[in-house]
Amino acid sequence: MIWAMYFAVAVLLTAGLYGVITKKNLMKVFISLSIMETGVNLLLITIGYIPGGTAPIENGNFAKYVDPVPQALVLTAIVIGVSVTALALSLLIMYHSKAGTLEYKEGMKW
Amino acid sequence: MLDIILAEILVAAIITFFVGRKLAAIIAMAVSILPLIALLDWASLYGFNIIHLGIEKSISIPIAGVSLNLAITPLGWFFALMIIPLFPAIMLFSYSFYKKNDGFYPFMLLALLSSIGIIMAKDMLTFFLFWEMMSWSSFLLVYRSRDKEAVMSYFIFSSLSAFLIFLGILIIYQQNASLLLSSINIESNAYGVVAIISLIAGFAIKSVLMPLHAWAPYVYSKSDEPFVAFLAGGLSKLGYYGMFLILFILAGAKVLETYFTNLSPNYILAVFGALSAFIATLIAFMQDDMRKLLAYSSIGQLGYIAIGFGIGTPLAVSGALFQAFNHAFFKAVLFLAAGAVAYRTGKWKISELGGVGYRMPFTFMATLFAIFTLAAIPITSGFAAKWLLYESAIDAKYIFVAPIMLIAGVGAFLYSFRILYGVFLGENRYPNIKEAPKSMVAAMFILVMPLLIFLIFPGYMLDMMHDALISGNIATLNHNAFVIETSLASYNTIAVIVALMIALIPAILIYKTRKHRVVDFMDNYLAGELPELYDNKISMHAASRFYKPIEEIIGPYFEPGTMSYYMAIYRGLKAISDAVRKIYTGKAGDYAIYVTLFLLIIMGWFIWM
Amino acid sequence: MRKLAGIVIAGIFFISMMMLFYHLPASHDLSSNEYYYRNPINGSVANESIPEHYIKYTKNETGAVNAVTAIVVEYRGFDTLGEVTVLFTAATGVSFLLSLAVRGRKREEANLILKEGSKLVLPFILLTGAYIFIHGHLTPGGGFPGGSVVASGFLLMMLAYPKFFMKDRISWFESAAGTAFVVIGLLGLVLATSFLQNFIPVGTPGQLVSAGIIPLIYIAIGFKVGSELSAIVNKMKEVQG
Amino acid sequence: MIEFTIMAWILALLAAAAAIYAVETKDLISSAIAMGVASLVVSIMFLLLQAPDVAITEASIGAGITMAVFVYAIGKTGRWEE
Repeated sequence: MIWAMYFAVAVLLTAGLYGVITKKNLMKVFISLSIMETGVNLLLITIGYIPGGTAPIENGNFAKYVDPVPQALVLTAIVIGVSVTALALSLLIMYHSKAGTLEYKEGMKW
Repeated sequence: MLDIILAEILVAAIITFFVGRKLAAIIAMAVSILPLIALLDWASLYGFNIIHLGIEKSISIPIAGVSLNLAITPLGWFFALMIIPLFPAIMLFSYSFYKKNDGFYPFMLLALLSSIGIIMAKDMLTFFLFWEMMSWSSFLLVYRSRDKEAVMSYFIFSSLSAFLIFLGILIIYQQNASLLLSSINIESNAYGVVAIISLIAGFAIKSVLMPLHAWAPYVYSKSDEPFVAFLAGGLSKLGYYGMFLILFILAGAKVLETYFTNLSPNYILAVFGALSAFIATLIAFMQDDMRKLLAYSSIGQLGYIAIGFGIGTPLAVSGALFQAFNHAFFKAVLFLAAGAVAYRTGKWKISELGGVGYRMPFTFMATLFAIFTLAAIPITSGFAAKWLLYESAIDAKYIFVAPIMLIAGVGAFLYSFRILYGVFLGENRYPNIKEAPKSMVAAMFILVMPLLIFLIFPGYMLDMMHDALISGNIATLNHNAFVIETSLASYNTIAVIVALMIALIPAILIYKTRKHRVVDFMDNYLAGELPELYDNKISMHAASRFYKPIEEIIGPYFEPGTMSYYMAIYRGLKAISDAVRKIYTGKAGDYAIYVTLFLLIIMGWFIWM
Repeated sequence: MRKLAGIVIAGIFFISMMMLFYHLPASHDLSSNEYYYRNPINGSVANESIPEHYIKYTKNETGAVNAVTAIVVEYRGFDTLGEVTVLFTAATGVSFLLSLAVRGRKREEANLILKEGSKLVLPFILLTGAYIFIHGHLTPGGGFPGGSVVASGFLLMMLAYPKFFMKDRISWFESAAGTAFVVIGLLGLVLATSFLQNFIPVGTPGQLVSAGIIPLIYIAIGFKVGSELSAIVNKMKEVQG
Repeated sequence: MIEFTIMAWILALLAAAAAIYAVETKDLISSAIAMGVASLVVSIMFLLLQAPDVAITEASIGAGITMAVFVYAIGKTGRWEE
């Protein structure tokens, strides 16, 4: 199961990276970044996973828990991620209303 | 006691931030009296039994795990004697100079506090902390001028100075594992030499030695005069305090001599000082702005101190310290006088001033005496100091330095004459102004007093610096109150006075017997030449380009100015930065590639390790 | 050309990523040495790893059953305050940037089924969100998940009713929640010893009213996240392209 | 546990397919929706990894709000990538 997760992480990161490198549309770049973010979150949770462990919630019969620290980290990271994405998109909207396009052009600095 | 002094100045700095201008000036003056009293008491340590209160002489203040070690050293005491007395007088001056309290007094008090800290520091860390404090408090005072060039140049050069000093301190710490001045022993290897040179360069920035002086003309000519009086008179001496510390007390001069066996780096310091004195003097008498003239004059006069330190014989160092002391007082008086003139007339340009001395006679008298000292007219203490310096240069056979010093000495008279005639005498253009306020006049006369004392008793000055010289392993000169004996000749005040009297007799006779008439200003002897108009004023007047022929000969050589070399460095750096900036293409994809390559390297490292 | 470079770099990245995962410790045992806590300052090594400590002592120390909640609110409460601040800053930035653009545009109405259906579903979504963040210390969830669920409920309303508008009340909620967080933290400073420290009796773990200040703070965070995200989505919707 | 493993592989392939589609398609709306699908799949993977808190958050934010924000932004700027 871990290897399925690692595979998913690698594909998500690689796909996002490929999008960021090759795409010229800024909206596409941000979508790619969002995908990479999901991949990173998945990677953190996967590293914290212990085979055979249960969710870190005390339920009386103590067995084996997964690591709660990455979960706490990712929990906030997701919320921060969406707000920062929204900020970036509002910048894009402003840029679009000025420039009329989102495509990369030579000489454009951003 | 020392901690009480520092604490009261700090508290007063906070209080003066909130009170009105007059109260602030009085508070600032009052708190600077205590260090002055303490200074007189500490004099009993070094041969002058003036008062004896039994005040503590050293202290360690623990702050945030670091202790600030402060103590009175002979050298610190001597420099305190030339810096601290300026302060109450300047505060007295600014009592009526400022129209409102807008941050002048708190930062002046902080500057005083930090200069006390610098000259009393027992270890390099304390020294550096107070040095930084002095830099930023004086930076904020410069910032009050709101002049872009002044603020930027002061900021950049202060940062450079702090960087160089910090570098030197770090190297010294690396060699000694201790920052206490008493346990520092600079090794004679490449690191030690780099430390010494960077420290001296850092101090030279503060004490406006020639290639590093570029900030001074802007700052001195644009900031408030009371602050500039303290900056030029007091704070610039801190650089020479540091140089003395490094060169003589920490034996840096000997280290340099042993490291460079075939070349005397001290000679280079002397040459820099001589060039500073010579070039700044030449530039000074081309200036029209009174404050800029005084600024270049400061650069020139401070150059003499570097010459003395560079020559390094007992005669030269005594002369240098004497010159430092004189310069502190006469330059403060001159800047204050410029402030007083501007306070009444609102003008700084010599071509727009004239005849101020008729209406402001006391200001004129103080300025006159200060200028006599500046130009080293015989019998003033300035003459004694320069005498020692010239003699030492001749004695040490510095055949390049000595003639330059002599020419610069004449030049000093030329530009001081412009101030005297162009500002205070000549055409009476301001018939309706009043004498400067009493507190200003009082401040200037208080500052003239020490110069008068050492005019009559130059030996006392040597008494005061005796212990400082001993602590720097320099022999002292034989002297009594009136006579200083040197290897070539001896300087005898009484003989000089008598000689001057004798020389004055024919002058007085000529003045009395020769028939003279008061001529109208327009009634000048044009010798057939058409009066050339310059700003609607006739060009023959001293106020407007008096040294035009000299200017036309030497002016072109100074046309580019030192700032242009710094600008060339700036342009070079900018070109390099632009080349580096080519990496940043502005494409998100490119940045992603850089980041990925970096990550790949790290990952590869992890995988194949 | 660029596409080729992208494929090559991404391929190398993929391969080295997989190789890196292969080198990760195979058995994720918390007691293996690599998880041990080493003090970076004096080099001392603690007996137990941080996750182990959290799992063993969370219940006794904080009274919360859910270890993730305990970490987010109690052990790392100050970080959470910072994260909430980032959220607030981002929301402010969005609202500032989009207020520069012209807002308001006429949209066509959604169909009847969506409108009536969302009206029906909204209370349940809000209830679920509220349940999630009130029971944050007992069951999976808490302020961040609950707040986002609430925000998605409002998102549904915005989709169904084009004229649905959040008004200024939302910023009132947001600032009240943020203030509550800080005030609870400061009360910890006053009543206990440090900022965000628990000053209420822990109670019986497993009860709804237990775990000291954790439910209070998580409710505040829930309100804050919910209103903040709703405001962001609302702003994005209102702006004219 | 074998069924979990099979499920995980199916989910991983789904996520991979959604991510690749999201990057490759020229239609930005489809791209954003594919990204939301990938997020949703990943949230189920969080559940498999015993992280229910994160799963709830990711489901509502990743699949809901992020996608909505993207769709709104695409609506303001333009649907098609050149």
